[in-house]
Amino acid sequence: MTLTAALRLTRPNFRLDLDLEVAPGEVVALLGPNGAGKTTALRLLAGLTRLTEGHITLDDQPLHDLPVEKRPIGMVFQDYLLFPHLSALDNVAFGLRCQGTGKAESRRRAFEWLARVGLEDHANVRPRQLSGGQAQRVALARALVIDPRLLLLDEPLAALDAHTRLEIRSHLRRHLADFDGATVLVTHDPLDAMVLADRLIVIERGQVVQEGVPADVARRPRTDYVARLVGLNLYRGTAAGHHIKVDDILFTVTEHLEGPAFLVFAPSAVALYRTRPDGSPRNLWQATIDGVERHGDNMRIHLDGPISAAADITPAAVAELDLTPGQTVWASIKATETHAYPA
Amino acid sequence: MTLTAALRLTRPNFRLDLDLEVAPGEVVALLGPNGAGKTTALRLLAGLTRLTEGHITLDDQPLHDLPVEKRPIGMVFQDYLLFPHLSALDNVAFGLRCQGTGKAESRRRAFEWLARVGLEDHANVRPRQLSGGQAQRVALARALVIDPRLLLLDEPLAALDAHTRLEIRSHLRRHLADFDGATVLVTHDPLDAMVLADRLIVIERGQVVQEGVPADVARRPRTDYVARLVGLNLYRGTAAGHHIKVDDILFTVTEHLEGPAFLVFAPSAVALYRTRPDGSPRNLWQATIDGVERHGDNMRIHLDGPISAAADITPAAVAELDLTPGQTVWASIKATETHAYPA
Amino acid sequence: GSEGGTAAAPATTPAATAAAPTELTVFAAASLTETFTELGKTFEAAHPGTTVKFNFGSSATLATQITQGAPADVFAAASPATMKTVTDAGLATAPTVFVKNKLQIAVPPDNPAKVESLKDLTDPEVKVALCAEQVPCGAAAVKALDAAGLKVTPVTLEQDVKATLTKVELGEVDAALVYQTDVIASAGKVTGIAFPEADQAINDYPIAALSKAPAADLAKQFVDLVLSQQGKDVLTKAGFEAP
Amino acid sequence: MAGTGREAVAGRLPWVLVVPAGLGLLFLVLPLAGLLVRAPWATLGERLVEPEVLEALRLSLVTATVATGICLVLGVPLAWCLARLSFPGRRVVRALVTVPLVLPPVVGGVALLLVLGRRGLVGQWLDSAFGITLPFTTAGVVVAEAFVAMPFLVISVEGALRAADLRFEEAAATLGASRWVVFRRVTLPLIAPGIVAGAVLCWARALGEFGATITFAGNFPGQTQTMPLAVYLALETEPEAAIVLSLVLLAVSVIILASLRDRWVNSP
Amino acid sequence: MAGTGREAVAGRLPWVLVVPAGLGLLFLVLPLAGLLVRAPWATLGERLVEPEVLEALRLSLVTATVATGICLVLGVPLAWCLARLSFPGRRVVRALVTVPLVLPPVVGGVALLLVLGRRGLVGQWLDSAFGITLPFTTAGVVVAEAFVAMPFLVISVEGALRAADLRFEEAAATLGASRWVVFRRVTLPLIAPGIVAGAVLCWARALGEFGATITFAGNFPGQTQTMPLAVYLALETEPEAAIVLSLVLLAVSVIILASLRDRWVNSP
Ligand SMILES: Nc1ncnc2c1ncn2[C@@H]1O[C@H](COP(=O)(O)OP(=O)(O)OP(=O)(O)O)[C@@H](O)[C@H]1O
Ligand SMILES: Nc1ncnc2c1ncn2[C@@H]1O[C@H](COP(=O)(O)OP(=O)(O)OP(=O)(O)O)[C@@H](O)[C@H]1O
Ligand SMILES: [Mg+2]
Ligand SMILES: [Mg+2]
Repeated sequence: MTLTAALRLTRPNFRLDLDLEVAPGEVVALLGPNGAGKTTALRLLAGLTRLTEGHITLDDQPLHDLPVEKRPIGMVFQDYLLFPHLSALDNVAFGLRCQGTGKAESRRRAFEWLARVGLEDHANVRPRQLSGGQAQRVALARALVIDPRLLLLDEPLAALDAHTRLEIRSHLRRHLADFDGATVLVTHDPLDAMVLADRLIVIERGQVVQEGVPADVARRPRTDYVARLVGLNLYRGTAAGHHIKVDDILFTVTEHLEGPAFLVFAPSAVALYRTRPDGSPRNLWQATIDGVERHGDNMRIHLDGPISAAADITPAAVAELDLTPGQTVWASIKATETHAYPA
Repeated sequence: MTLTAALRLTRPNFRLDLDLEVAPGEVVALLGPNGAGKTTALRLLAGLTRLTEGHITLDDQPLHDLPVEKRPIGMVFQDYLLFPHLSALDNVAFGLRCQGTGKAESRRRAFEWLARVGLEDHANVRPRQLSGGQAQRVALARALVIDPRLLLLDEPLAALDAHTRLEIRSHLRRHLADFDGATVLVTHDPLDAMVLADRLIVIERGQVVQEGVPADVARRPRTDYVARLVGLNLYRGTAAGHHIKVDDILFTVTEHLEGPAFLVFAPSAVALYRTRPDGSPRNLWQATIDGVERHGDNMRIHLDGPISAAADITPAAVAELDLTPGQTVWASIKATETHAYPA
Repeated sequence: GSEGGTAAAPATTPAATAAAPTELTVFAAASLTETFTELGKTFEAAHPGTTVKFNFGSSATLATQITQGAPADVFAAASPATMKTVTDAGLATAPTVFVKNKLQIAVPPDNPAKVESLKDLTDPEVKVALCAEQVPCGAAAVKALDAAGLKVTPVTLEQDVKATLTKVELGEVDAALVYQTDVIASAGKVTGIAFPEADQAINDYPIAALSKAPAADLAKQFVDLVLSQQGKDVLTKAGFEAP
Repeated sequence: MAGTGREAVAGRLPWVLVVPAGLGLLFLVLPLAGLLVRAPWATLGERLVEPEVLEALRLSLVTATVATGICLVLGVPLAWCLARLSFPGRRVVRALVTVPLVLPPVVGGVALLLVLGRRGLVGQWLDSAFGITLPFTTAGVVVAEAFVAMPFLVISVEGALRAADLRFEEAAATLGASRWVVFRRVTLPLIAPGIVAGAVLCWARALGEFGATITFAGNFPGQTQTMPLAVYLALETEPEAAIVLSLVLLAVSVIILASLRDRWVNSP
Repeated sequence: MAGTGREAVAGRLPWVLVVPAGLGLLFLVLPLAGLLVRAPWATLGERLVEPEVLEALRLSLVTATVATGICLVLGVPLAWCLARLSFPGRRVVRALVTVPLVLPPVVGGVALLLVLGRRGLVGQWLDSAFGITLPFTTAGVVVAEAFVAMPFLVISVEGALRAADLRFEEAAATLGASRWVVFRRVTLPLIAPGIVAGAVLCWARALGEFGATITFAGNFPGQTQTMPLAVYLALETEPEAAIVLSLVLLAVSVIILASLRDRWVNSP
């Protein structure tokens, strides 16, 4: 086990309580809403904030007593924190110089990394003259060049444009694949998390609410936050055989379950009707339209009613059904499009 | 016409040349790769950077001669720039106070806006104690509360978590819908651009490369950057009737065109075969696998060869075909899955 | 009582005008601090309702202040040269020498260098402090040494006699040439050694009532007091010599 | 053990910094120890009740505080202009600001007399037009102290302004703040530590000011005789008393600074 | 017309800042004008070639520069400790640093004598152990100047340190930089403007230092007689000469500061 950490922190308005195990070479993504404590967790791991309680062990070595600079870490900050008085190249070379590498060699390796993030042309530029995304790439190179044992990434791709993001993401992936240390990645972007991480830890208000491999988390969200993140409608109900009762609605599902259970389905699987349909779908309820917005090529309809749900339908269908907020519609979902699992 | 601007700026390594017209109530999104000049364009509009040449006219009033503080603008910076010595509430109230609104009234309205962005609990908190996303929401409220005639947003949603992003996006949408001023929005996120903007302007290296309504830009990208942004493979070739010749490959398409033309298709529409298939797809070529990466639930295969392309296939298919980098495969695409338009 | 400001003097502040008859301003060299403060008390006792304000400082500074229009009535300088600046500017006439001051060799009480005469100061092993030539005690020291035909290499040329004395008190130097008055004022922290050549290098202290004095009468009376026997008693008690 | 002010886990103390710091402190404090050893403690109580001493102390505190106020009002805007405006001759102006720093204070006093004295360039006009004479008045003490102390404030504050992040000021401008509002509501609070440091230097310099004061304002007890002047006269008569007076001035100022500065410095 | 240093479109000049700034500048510069008017220009050339004047000028520049060097070496670490370490008694230490600011310089000189003089607490040991005596030597001048000028540096730099963004230091620590490396390679460059400002104050104060120098180091031409001492003595006999000497000192220092500071200040 490379990294074992029990992170406990108490602030007047906030408590963090997070147990973390990251195997060598594994990438764990911390997901969570704004203010959940993701950055705080990274700062605790880095030693920038002192643990109220708990411990951090890396490669069987206690880390929590070491000062920041002795920890074999690399960190990318949410707002980059490039040294304003150093060129991009010297920013990247900084960590190597701290490790005692010679000036020429440091610069050579720094330049190599700058080139990897596509900024060889900006080697001699001061951070002030870099665009946001360029700055973030320099910050990434700066953290990676020192070959850390534990890599801490605070939203490393947030400011990148779609193209660069793809590229840097695959660079990052490749590097992470070669990398035999532990990586903890904070991100908001489910795609980043899915692509980069081997395991997800979702925290809310400082507490772990779900943990697992990305596909599993994506298929079986356990909180509203996760459900929205992966774009599913999530409900908690009571199962009895192939039926789950959510509020007053009885859903038929394909799984056989007993007791408290979760039920999910995709917005795109929801069908809407102006009048009560007479078809095969058994899961049918009456809802009020709360809002309509564009969502990619489709329109997303927010439904209120006994349960609230999102439904994605084509703009043509919206026009045809003449859906407007406040209107009452029938929503239905096929049993085969639902997924249920124990709560 | 609310806003008419001809923005020309020359820097040693960078030239910006951008003509902009934004109608009252219209939202124009500036898209472009890192370093394209998006932030620079906003700074020119705000008066934070001086035009080398050109003009800015808002509501028939020349704006380019006005100092920053006299321009009726609201701006959200890429890195927020909340005043560290003021509470969140006072940050939001700042602009109102500058307009001469009384202290109590300013705070009341500021609090209203803080509540709208879901931060009523953090009114008295200093920016240093806000998480990244919380800070961005405060910045947004600070710019919106002063009812600007021209709203300048530099990646207003970049740091928000998926849930908040959705919420703030719809708040923003609603506010922008009520808003009769012009809005210029800089973003990397195609979804944000599609949802929020009435029109997109794509710039690269300081020059406009494409302009149009979101759906049009999404369907008919004209540069690699835009194509990647909207997730399509894009090629430039020469059309003759239902055929387009790209490099040495002759594609059959449904459209009838003559002369230079663009051809696009989705990665998910590409089929891969280990041996030359004998089926109906007419568009067939031999490619080398350059890389494989997870992409959502599927795997994305990067193909090299006469033309480079991305193909999305299921993990099961990857395993079955035993695809590894360096291998040669046959790629095909149905004519009905392509789209062609004049270059 | 006395008359107010003369016609030649520029208008004084209202406060000054009101207070003029009962307020006397004396500019005096810092070395006169103790004696003049005492004489001032005597003067106030003799002139009920009158206050004497002193401005003690370096004679040169006081002279500059007076030439720049300071509202002074009496100027008592520690050297004829500074008084000359004032008389040259036409601000005082006929200064009178009211006391003289004589040099002594000051040594620390334990006299580590065993100094006994002026000649001992020429020994390079003896650290000597003198006043700078520009200030009266320095000029006097030069005169005394010239008279004795001796050449002394001091380690420092101090800006005033008190600074010179401090060096002896703290044992930084083995000997210094200072005024007799300073030796007396140091109350045993230094020992004074008189030497015959001192008589050739006596420093005169002139005093004058200023011609534009706002309180001319009082000024004259104060000068008279200083020159009186009563004044002499106070001054000689402090080690000054009568002229 | 020492730790950082922040929440971070403390590392090894950097002796290469702590050792010279200790030496520096020793260098500043040892002479004080010398004074303390030498001071005639027996007479301290008696000194402290002398009305003249209290008067001089009060005058010193009042004039230094007023002078600091004047320096803040004139000096902070001057620092702002030097840091934020570009105008022809800015280099020259910046160099001129340092003049009173280098001028020996006594010469500074003479220069003030030449300009503001009763017969000075401006002074004679002030006198004839308004009946104001500055020399030999308490106001004159304030002028002399302000003249000598202002550069300390201007230079400290200019340094702070240059180090401050301009982008906050840009953000304020986009919110409609005029330069003055930006200055008052954004710049000032952001550079508060720099202003406090400058004001402390300025106040302390004014409190210890001697040469320009005695030359320009004279040495009248109760009116222009500040503590340093009293110390000077005491040196003429009884050096021990001078030490006691200095220690009194020291103690008072150190107490005031220690109680005020920590509050100001920690507030933002 | 004036404009901002940045690329932004210039707004209306904030007169509420520019007017007091102008007044402040006038206040600092007018006395200089007085000196210039009064100076005996005829004799200037003749003064300038006097070897003693040149000697005093050289000595002033050398000692002030060396003293500033010492202050930087000891004072910057001290400022760092005050700003970045929290240890019991920090308030007291911070207050003690201001001591030499408030101490009248002559008393400061006496205090130095009491400690470092031939019979001083430390001085007698220095003398017997190493045969080092500081009073009446050029080294003594440097000590006196450093003692008086160091607080200016310490307080300026501490202010700059407190205003600096700590998070850059955190970023450096995560890259493996020890506190010393953080200090040298991140903190120092970031607070360079503050250090320059502090060094300017310190140098100028050392250059103008008079009381402590003459008291501790004495006054001997070529060895301990700096310009302010020469000026003071000249004031005793020929005030005009004193004005000329002051102007020479001023001109030299203003030229040096103007040429150096703009380079340093603009570099980061
Ligand atoms: N220095 C601080 N002092 C006190 N409270 C803080 C501090 N920094 C953050 N907080 C609070 O701690 C909580 C967790 O903050 P943190 O920055 O870890 O959130 P986050 O998960 O990184 O959010 P985001 O996604 O918005 O960056 C928040 O409630 C925040 O307000
Ligand atoms: N202050 C500056 N001085 C000189 N060059 C600059 C400055 N700021 C930005 N640049 C350069 O100008 C170009 C445009 O920068 P800009 O910040 O406008 O990019 P952007 O489109 O906002 O990028 P991003 O998406 O990364 O934020 C870049 O090449 C950048 O390096
Ligand atoms: Mg965060
Ligand atoms: Mg940008």
